[in-house]
Amino acid sequence: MKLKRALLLAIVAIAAVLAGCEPLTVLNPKGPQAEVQANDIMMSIWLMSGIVIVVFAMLAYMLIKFRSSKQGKDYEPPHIEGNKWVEAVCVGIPVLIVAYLSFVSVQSNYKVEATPPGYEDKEPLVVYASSSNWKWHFSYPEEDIETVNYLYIPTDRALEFKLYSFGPITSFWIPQLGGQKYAMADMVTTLHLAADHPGEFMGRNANFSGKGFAENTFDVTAMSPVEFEEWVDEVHQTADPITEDKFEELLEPGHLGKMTFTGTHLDFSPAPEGHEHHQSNDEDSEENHENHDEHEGHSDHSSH
Amino acid sequence: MKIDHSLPLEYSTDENRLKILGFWIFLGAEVMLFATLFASYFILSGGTGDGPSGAEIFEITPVLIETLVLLTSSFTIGLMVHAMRLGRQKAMMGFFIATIVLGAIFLGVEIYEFVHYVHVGAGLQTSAFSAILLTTLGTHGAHVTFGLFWGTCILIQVKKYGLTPRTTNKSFIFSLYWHFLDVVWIFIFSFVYLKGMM
Amino acid sequence: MMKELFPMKQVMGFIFSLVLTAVALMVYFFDMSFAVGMTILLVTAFIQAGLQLVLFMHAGESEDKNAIYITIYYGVLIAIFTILGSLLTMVWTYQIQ
Amino acid sequence: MEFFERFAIPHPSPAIYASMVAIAIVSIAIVVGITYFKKWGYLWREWLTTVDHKRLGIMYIIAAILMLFRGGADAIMMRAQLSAPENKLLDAQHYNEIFTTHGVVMILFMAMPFIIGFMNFVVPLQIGARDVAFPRLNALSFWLFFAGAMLFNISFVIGGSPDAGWTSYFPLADNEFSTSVGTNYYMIAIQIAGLGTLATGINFMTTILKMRAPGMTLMKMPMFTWSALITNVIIVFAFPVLTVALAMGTLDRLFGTHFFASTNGGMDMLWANLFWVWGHPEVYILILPAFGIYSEVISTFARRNLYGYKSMVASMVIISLLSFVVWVHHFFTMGQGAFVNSIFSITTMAIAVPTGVKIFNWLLTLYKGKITMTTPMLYSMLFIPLFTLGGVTGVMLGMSAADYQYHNTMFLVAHFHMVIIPGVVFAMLAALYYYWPKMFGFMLNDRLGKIGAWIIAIGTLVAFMPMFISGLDGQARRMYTYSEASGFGIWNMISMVGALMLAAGFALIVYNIYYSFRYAPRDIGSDPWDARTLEWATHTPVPEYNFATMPKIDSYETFWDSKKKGTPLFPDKIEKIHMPNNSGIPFIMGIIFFMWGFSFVFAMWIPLIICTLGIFACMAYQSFENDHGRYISIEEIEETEKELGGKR
Repeated sequence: MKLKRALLLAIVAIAAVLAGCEPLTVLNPKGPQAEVQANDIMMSIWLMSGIVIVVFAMLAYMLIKFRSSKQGKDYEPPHIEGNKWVEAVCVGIPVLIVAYLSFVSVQSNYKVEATPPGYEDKEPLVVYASSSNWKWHFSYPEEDIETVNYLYIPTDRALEFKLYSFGPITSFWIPQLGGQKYAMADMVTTLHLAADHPGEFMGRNANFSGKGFAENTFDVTAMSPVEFEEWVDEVHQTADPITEDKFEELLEPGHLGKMTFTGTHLDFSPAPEGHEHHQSNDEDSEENHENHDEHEGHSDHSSH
Repeated sequence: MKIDHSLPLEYSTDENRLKILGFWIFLGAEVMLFATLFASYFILSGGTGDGPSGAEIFEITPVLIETLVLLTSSFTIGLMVHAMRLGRQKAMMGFFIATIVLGAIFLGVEIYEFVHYVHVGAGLQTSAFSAILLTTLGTHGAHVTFGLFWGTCILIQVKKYGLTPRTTNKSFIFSLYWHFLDVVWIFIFSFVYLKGMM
Repeated sequence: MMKELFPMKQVMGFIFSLVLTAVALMVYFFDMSFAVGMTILLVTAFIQAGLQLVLFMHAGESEDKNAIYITIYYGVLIAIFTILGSLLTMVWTYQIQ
Repeated sequence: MEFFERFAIPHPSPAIYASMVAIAIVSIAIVVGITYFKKWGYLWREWLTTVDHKRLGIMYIIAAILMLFRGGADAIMMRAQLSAPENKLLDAQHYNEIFTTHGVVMILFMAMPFIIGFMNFVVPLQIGARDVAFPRLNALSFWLFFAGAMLFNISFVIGGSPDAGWTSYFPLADNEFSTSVGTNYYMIAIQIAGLGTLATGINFMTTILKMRAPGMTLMKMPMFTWSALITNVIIVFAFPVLTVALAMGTLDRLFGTHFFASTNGGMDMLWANLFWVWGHPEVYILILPAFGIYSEVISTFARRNLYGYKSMVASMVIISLLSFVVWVHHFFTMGQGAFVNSIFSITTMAIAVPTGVKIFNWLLTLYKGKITMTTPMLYSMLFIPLFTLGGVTGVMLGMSAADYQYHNTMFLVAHFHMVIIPGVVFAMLAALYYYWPKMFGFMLNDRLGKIGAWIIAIGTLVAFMPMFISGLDGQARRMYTYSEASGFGIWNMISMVGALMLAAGFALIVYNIYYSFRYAPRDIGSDPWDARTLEWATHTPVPEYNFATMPKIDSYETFWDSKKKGTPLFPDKIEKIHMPNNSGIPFIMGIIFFMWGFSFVFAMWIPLIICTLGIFACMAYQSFENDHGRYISIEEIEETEKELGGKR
């Protein structure tokens, strides 16, 4: 019985932590996408706790009721093949639970892959987030700004991150704003996020990418639109423009502090966008060709 | 060793029956091996990089020769099994030799084909497409090559020991292998070459 | 004796496989849409494979024919899942988007 | 001198030098010891050349336990490094190598041989067969596995270990970012071991389909044999995918192709795709035999027949099919979009249904039973709650939108450890205690066993439950360090305590083996647990031919019925028995494959070609060898049977 008590204690402890004296990062959402995910997570935790409790209770009952010390010496356990109805229940209830979870899961999938509700009226802010060993480069084409290892975002607009990598596969993750997505060298992936309130958040690369992986983080600051505009203006007044040589230097493997530039590296080293290199149709090979040439151009930079 | 005379020699002992079923299961695994190569081929076939595409390098003539040769060899190995079941060792060996010769011709044409590809600038290192093309064809070709050596070993044993449960069993299993390679080739012919040239 | 050595089953199978090859070759010699071409190729290739399996490989002749057929069907099923699933996640989904 | 530089370790540390010395000393000690006690002949005749499934099984299990300690040492080092923020015990490179080898060793060189070891030992006995279908191939499988495992294990002293994670994602694993030969070791060692596993799959499928005792129809097979059959089906269809993926990876690293490179049309996602097309079924290859073991153990010690036999079988068949259509859930975050994710999210969660059926069936097997809590039973009873915790978190991970938050975090790490340790490791330990008397003729101490089981179970909880929390708090996996401010420190400290408890538990098992070897009574009979299936019907120690006469089977638990009703299980008439001869070829091929792999890792082409020719020479020799096996005469059988205490 020691085990059951320990287990119960553990579950209570976890539940207490999850229920929130000090909310865990993922369960403390600051944006609509993270909120969808946090709700799904809490819902599934409660549902699964129910299943766990049923299994534990059944096990405890069986172990207490049917141990040999409680049975008569001559007791012969019966031969029971199985029962249609019992088995129907054992299949039916899990099927219902899974069906419900699937329903929720599919809905949430479409939610997190779209512009968050309530933000549709304004054009989303597009930020190109590219990783190199072991840094993050954030390009704001609209504002004509580029930063390294930190991200400023306004709270009134949806955010559309265009992710790609100058090296190994990385994963762009700001837990309090929403889940992660991979950044890869040969294509651009899109992550839809938004921040509801001003604040500072942790962001990092979540996918192992070699030696400097642990420190491959960035800071995110969400601020009011006015402050964001001020910051943009300030950058345009104070920062140096980014040049091809400078960018080459930044791509060298290693760690860097926060940096700010005017202009973006997209001008001379475009993202591998519209890069449908994975067709199985040979008819499209012409088009492929061009894309690859273009792609060649920038991936050369990444090969050190 | 118990021999059951009501069955063809290749099935006549327990051990033989085990081997035949075991080989079928191995062929099941081979289905997955080639399926993985096909999946990779379909996914990478657009990834031509700076190199040529399939439509630019495929030639119908060698491919047709290979196909006809391999289909014929599949026919002769079928006749080999038929002759073996009739107990005609000479005819059986004749068909066996014919199969191996046809296999060698196939291999020769395939080598020519590979040389041609490298010549027109589609080598192993050119692009993902050329690499997966050569790997898929090469895996099939390696199977054929292995088959030639294996078949020759069996042929020598048939010559040495005659038609025994052991040698007929080996020959029969070899025929399964050879037919399977033919099936794989039909898929390569259809979904690599013809689809590529379509 | 010659009749013995050239059984109808094998000869018919061989002829049939040649015919199927010729049919498949239509996609090379005639202009047709991708869908029609693929349909022809899929049909001919799978009939050919079945032909080899049953006529030449004697898949159904032994006491283990159930095990053999299940193994091959299972393998083909998983193979199709793998190929289609991989294409779906690696290729088609990006073309749709 | 460039040639020799490749053999040097790129990032040496005192610990590695110490290991080198230790390896050298132990190797010399083994050689000297065997020579001193004049055991070379014995070793060669009885073990290295054996084709006996029971001995091969025992060798697999020994190898698995050795690898468990190797992988465990990696785990302890990892947990120690993470136990405090900004810890300086290991540097990033060393940490990366250790978590990579921990993963590979534990999955492929610990869990796999453990399972295959028990399949080897138990399955032929359970179906009343003399051996497996292809005994020599079986020996070859073992030696290929062993060659692969040894090749992988020398990586950290010669040339450097792989450091791109056990998933070895490209382009990180490509030459550009993984410059040492480490990833070559990964590609080639796993390839060699994988070939052996594939051969095992074919061998056992054939064995189970064709070699069952008369009367044992498929639906009268013991549950472990059923699980072994399904597992081997999965092996046969999943491992070829790994073969191709590894071959393509090898070509990329050693022959300059661009399959997974981001240039020249290559596609890094394809590696992830192929790896998981194999990788997900692999998970079920591990767990299904474990389920089989639990079914045997629970029914034996509940003194009841297994509840819902048919639904148990059906659920395994369904799991085997579903296991091939869920692989994308390992990379929901790769950007395939909502539609693809939805499909694979549903298939993933669907697996919970057949798995749940099994859990309920085990619980219902206890119903109206007469439960005796032996060590194997204790492991099984600890398995149910712990595995349920791991399993339900799996369903949570299956919800793809939420997975965007779980992916690559400690939550995921916690999940798969909570399924694999209670699921697979507990099952293997239960099987170790359960089958030990059949293997070695004495029982392991029950008291020590139970203490060990409790320590391991609580250790598992303490080590992995905190990871769920730190994962939700944003701790990514595979980070070699973290800051004080992150607040992960406390959770990792608790994990460290749990890891030490696990280590203590495993050490106790080793002590138990020593203790029981010294003190346990040897007169335990052939059926010490009062078990229900056929493997307990033969003598202990099991004679090489397993059963003097073929048992006649008429129900799922014929042995149990014969014990209860006194019906005869074995016919009287003894006939001579055909047995395969021992062969040195599999062992020699194992050695050649090891050298082949080593040459390949370092791109030494001439030795590679020589080894390849050697392999073909062995195969040709095997083909031409006229070995019809041998017969054991009736007199010999009768004598053995008398010696072992009467004919069965």
